[in-house]
Amino acid sequence: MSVIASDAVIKKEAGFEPLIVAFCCNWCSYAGADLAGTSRLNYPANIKIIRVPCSCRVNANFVLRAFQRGADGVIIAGCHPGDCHYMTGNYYTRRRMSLLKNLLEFIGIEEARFKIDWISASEGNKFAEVMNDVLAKVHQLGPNRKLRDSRWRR
Amino acid sequence: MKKIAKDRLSLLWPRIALNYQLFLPIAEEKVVNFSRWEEGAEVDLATLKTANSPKDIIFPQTETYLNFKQEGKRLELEMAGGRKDYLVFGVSPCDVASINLLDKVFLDEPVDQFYQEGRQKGVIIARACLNPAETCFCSSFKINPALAPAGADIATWDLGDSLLWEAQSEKGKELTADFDDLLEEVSREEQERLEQVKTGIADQLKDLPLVNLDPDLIEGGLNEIFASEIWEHLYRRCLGCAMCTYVCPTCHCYDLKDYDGNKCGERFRCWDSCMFSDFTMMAHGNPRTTQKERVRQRFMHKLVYYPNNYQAYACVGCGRCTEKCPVSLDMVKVIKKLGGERNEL
Amino acid sequence: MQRVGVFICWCGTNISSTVNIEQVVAALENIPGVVYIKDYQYMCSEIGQNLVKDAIKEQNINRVVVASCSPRMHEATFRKAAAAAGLNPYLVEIANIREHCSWVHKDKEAATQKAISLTRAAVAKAILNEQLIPGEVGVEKRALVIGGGIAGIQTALDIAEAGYQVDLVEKTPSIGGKMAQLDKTFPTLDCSACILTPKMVDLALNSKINLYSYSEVTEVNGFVGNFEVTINQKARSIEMEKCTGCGICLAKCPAKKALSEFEEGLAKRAAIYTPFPQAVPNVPVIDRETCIKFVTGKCGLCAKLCPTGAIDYEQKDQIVNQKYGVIIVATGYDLINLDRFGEYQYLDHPDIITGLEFERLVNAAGPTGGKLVRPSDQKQPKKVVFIQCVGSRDKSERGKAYCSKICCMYTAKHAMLLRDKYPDCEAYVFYIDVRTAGKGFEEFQRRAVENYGVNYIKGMVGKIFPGDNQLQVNGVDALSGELLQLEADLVVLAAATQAKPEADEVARMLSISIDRDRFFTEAHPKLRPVETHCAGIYLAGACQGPKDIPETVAQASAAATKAIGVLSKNKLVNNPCVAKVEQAVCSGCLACIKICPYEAITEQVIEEKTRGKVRLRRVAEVNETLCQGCGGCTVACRPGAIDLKGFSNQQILAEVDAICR
Amino acid sequence: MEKIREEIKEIVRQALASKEVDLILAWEKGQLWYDSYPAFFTEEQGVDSLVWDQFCVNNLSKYLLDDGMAGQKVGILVKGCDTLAFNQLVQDNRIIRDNVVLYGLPCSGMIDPAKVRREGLDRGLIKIKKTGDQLIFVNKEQQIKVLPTQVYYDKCLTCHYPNPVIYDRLIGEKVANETLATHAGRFSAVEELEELSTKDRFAYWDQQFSKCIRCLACRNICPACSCEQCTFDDSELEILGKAKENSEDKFFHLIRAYHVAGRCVDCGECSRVCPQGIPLEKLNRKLIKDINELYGEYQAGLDPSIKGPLVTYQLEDTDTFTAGERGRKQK
Repeated sequence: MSVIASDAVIKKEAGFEPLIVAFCCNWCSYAGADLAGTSRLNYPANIKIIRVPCSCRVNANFVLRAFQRGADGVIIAGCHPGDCHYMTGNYYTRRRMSLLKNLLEFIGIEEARFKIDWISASEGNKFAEVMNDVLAKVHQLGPNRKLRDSRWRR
Repeated sequence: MKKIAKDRLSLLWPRIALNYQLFLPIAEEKVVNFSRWEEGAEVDLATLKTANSPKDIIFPQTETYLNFKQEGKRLELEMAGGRKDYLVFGVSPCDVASINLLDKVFLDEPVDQFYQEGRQKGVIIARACLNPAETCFCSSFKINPALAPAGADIATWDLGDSLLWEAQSEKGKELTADFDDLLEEVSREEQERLEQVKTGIADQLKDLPLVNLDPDLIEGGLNEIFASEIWEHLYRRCLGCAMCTYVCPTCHCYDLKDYDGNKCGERFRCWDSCMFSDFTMMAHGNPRTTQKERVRQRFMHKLVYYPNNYQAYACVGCGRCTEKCPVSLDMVKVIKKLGGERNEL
Repeated sequence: MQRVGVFICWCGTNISSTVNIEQVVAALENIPGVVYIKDYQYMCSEIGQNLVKDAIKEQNINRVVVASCSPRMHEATFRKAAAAAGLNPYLVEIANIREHCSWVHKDKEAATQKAISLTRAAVAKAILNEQLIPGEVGVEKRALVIGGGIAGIQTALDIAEAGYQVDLVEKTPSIGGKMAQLDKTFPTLDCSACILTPKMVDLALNSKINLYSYSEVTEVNGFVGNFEVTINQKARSIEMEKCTGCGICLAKCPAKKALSEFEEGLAKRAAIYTPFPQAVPNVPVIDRETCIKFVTGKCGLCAKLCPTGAIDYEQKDQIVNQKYGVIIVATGYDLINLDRFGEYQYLDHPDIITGLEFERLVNAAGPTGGKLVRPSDQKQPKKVVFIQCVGSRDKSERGKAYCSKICCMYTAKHAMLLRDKYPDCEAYVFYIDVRTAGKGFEEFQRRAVENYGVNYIKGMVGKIFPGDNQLQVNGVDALSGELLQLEADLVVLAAATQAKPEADEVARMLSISIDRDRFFTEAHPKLRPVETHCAGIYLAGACQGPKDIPETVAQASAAATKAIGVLSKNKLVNNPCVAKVEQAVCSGCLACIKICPYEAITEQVIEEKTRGKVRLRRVAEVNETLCQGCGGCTVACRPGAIDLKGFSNQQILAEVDAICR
Repeated sequence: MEKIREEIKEIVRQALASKEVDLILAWEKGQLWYDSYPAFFTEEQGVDSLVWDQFCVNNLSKYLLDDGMAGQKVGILVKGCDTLAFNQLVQDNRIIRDNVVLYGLPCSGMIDPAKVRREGLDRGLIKIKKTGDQLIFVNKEQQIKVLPTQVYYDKCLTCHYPNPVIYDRLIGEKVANETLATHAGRFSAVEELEELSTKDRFAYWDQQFSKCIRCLACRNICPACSCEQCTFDDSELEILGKAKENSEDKFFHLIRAYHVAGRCVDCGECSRVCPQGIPLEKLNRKLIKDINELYGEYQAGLDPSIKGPLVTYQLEDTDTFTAGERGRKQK
């Protein structure tokens, strides 16, 4: 397919700046990101956070839309299982996103482009680590062309 | 009349592709459709009834009207268009006939510029249908599958080891001249074989299960047919999907949409289907609120409204809906219910 | 038509040193819908807030976007400002360009671009914001305090003082907690019991306070103002009302083999017991595991002797259901288990004890009557070695990475008490660092060294070898690098503090969070130190992290104040960002009901006319006072019939689009 | 089957005559040999055209959602797979069980006309007879013996439930579950794809999805797609555009499959009706396979009283993103 053939070329594209959209739950992961901030930890500016009340608010639509709009990676971060502010939200996230992740992989989307992780409000370090890690992997993969709308320009 | 040996087709394709976007019936994962030819493509000239009609080459499922660019709060518009020359090879007579029906709609005043450009840039090479399927009923619409209707630039007939080739238009003649080195003269013997084949098809047609279908036998005017009770019974099994309208070579309804592609974007048209509940959605909703009205609309359009406007039925009997509709709510059923069937002798 | 005003905060130089504000302003000017842009050094200041208010009034803007610090910090501030200017507060959006941008990125250009992007997303969302009106809900004017240590006691007393009903639930037979076990308290060396017991008595006598001792909270439902709590009152086997606390049963009970929990296992207690003489309530409990009557069916001596007939062997656990407006968690702490610290031989040798055991050994009411003797041979020790940081500041798996905070001070206290009472007894303290931050703390520790001659050795003990008569303590003096071998009679380990083992369960029950050390997490480490993320639930004492007594009491009073703040209101306003159902689109599959943790969604049958026919249709309906706004239902709802106000599908998609631009 | 067909007709006639039901959903024969399509019978006299043959592949349960049936007692002919769909609709509260009379029909498999054509068995076909475990295609010249596996729908070859799992009245003898014993291969096609490299998997699906013409037949035939209004039709939210664009096609197919996850009864109708031959059942089965492996075996539509796998959870649930190699469950 033409899409794949071009992938190799794109990887070598100079100055590839990945765009990562991170959905963070308000109570743990968003706070974890705040803590990363107050602790002046460093992670790249390519990561942009959208606040949601709970990881269970993240619809598969949102994930796919981000990819359609050219995001090179998507992250969902929520409270650790057992710590959900809403008691059970992340248990549903766990099932829903486990399936979505596998489904995306099944149609040939690189596994590293879609990351789900549990990051608590006290894990500013982990937040920065996860962000750096995803970015490094996505950087290696190159731009997302597989799910991106061909008409979208960034 | 000329001919081209089948084994020389592989030379013909790249020659055409030099100057045209070449579309051929190509098999992908067991499904044959008209697709852009590339070296190595699995060309399938034996399959006569492609899953989709070649409609979407002439009238693409999505076609950009205008592009816009955005800079700050400034918007710049630019008309789209500028289609490349293209050539469709292997169009069945029924599908050629359907293009003529689309022409009536789009080339009538006010002329649809995009369609017009598409037609002007296109070359249609027909392929006679020498093996009609049991779902075919083109003869009910007075189409002879052994001939290429007017509108095809070149007609071809598959005689096994070679394709007979006859230009039918100026464009066709020019092309024939271009490929002269690949074409050969036809012998008398081959001419005769062609005549035999044509008669053979006529015989085959008589044996087809749907041969007795005749829309001319439908009685009553617009109002009677509209008010007919048959719709009440027919529509109920309709799923409301758009399969019939999208595989249909003559359906031509479309919607207009904008896409904001960030800093740029486009206004495009895309196929739409009268089967959808949001078809012709207006501020107050869909004027046809039930599936019954939607089903009726589709068939009324094909059998009554269009003929009233253009003196032709908007169906070519290609049989795609007959074959594909998941619940067998097809043209044949409707024509029969409306009395459009000759009693068998 | 939405007219968006954008307010960009420099946060002094916190934002502006990394984000080029001018560039952000210029970029925003091009965004459709943005009609007014203002930047200022401190947008959260009064002047800054006035800029917002003035713009709402004068520029006719109807959406406010503030690009500043985290919304968790100042969203409420700007919402209030907008409301003051007559704009619905939920038309305000915050772009977090400090914590999520200027503070984490070094590259100025990249940070600036990101700030633009985040602000653009906030604008996109704000354009879709709708006016939201919070609902109101009544407040149950009763507080629940979980835990009867000094934290719980103080909280309960303070709330009761303000005139509200308080129920205090204590798991053990008596309130008092760890503080009741202590001998003296640092840095004043006043007697712990002397200052605690009056408070315990106050509590017992307070008509506003209802004590559920020997009880546990088993279930918590509901939300701030309306918690529904189930309490299990464990069977005491004594009728509380009849018992006079005469103590005959305790004295006569023939089963005296159980180790006293209160005495840290240094003494035995009867099967029928009160943990300590000043216990509140002063009503014994029968330990059914060691009671002969319960084990063999024979005995029943206590019942025969009880002058008021208070003994009831048939007593069953009792379930109490009660509604509360607020809950204060004061469940305290534990010392870590030392079984993984084999080098200290704690489990193997009776003369190696914890600090808490030491407290009992020097306490006048303790098992030895306050005489410090070695547990092994009841002889008075001549040399005592104290080892600090046993498990604290220990990043290995067996220890705790944090500082337990109280050990430096109590070790100094122990050593001082020892030298005071037994001047002939030497005291050695092994330490990593001595941490004495606190009023009078440094002076206290210096006194131990300078006035009491306590020997402080910087370094850790490698191993203790029990000898025939003494304990050989092998350590290193980190300052001289010298290997030390001390022959000690007694070793006192300052074992690390840790969260209670049942903290996980409590957190789950209350839906509050715990940190990685399983202490409960406060809503904000600095600005909301006693609140949890769950509205109406507050923290007091060491369950939130290691604390000494004054800190615990301060936090307990703070928690009480927070609680009183809620209880004093007649109505609470709800978070209006709750789910709503578009019933015309709802298919009635009710997947939302199945996943809602708050039972906030119910089934409703509506009548619908389609084409002349009336049909009954099942749809979902949201109870806005119960809904907490997690949004889980919105994803379970495939057609999107149920959406979340304030975080709607459209809003989030708009944010995604804007961020990707 | 002819014998049973007559029995069915008699039962249907009686049910309509006695007003036991107001309407019966069944099949009727069209102009061509394979053409058995859904039909609505309300009068005794019309029942002559009712058909029960090896082309009655359509699942009729979804017609029960028709507004026109409100307040009516409806009878319906159901095969094994159809009853799973029926139960799923009951579970999704889209049907009230008590308003429906189920006539169960054991089914040994349905014939795929495309396979018949591919085998060239359609030429001059007069009729198809079934003897034992063989099919006999009778045309003017000869009788051709064929194994069912050659012509049955793929979905029938992996069928787990040839007999109705719920019915009010069973017509005919139950068939042995092993008749279509190849059902072990239910997930083999999914596994084959899983074995491919990411790149090859993408190439495969990209090509498949690009064939899509967005006719929505797969959605509209699906008994799990029973929403009052599909999210794809939400003109305000517009999560799916109308353009024929690769990413839009993928979006549609991923969300379609994802929305039926945990509720897909694996009836295979989506693949059957796809005019472009997109193997949609592979997406559905991937999700079923994952659900089974991660959260325990679950067959949608078997028991409507059990909560579906996506509206429940276990505290100790595993996930595919934190545990194990490549986030996969360790076996």
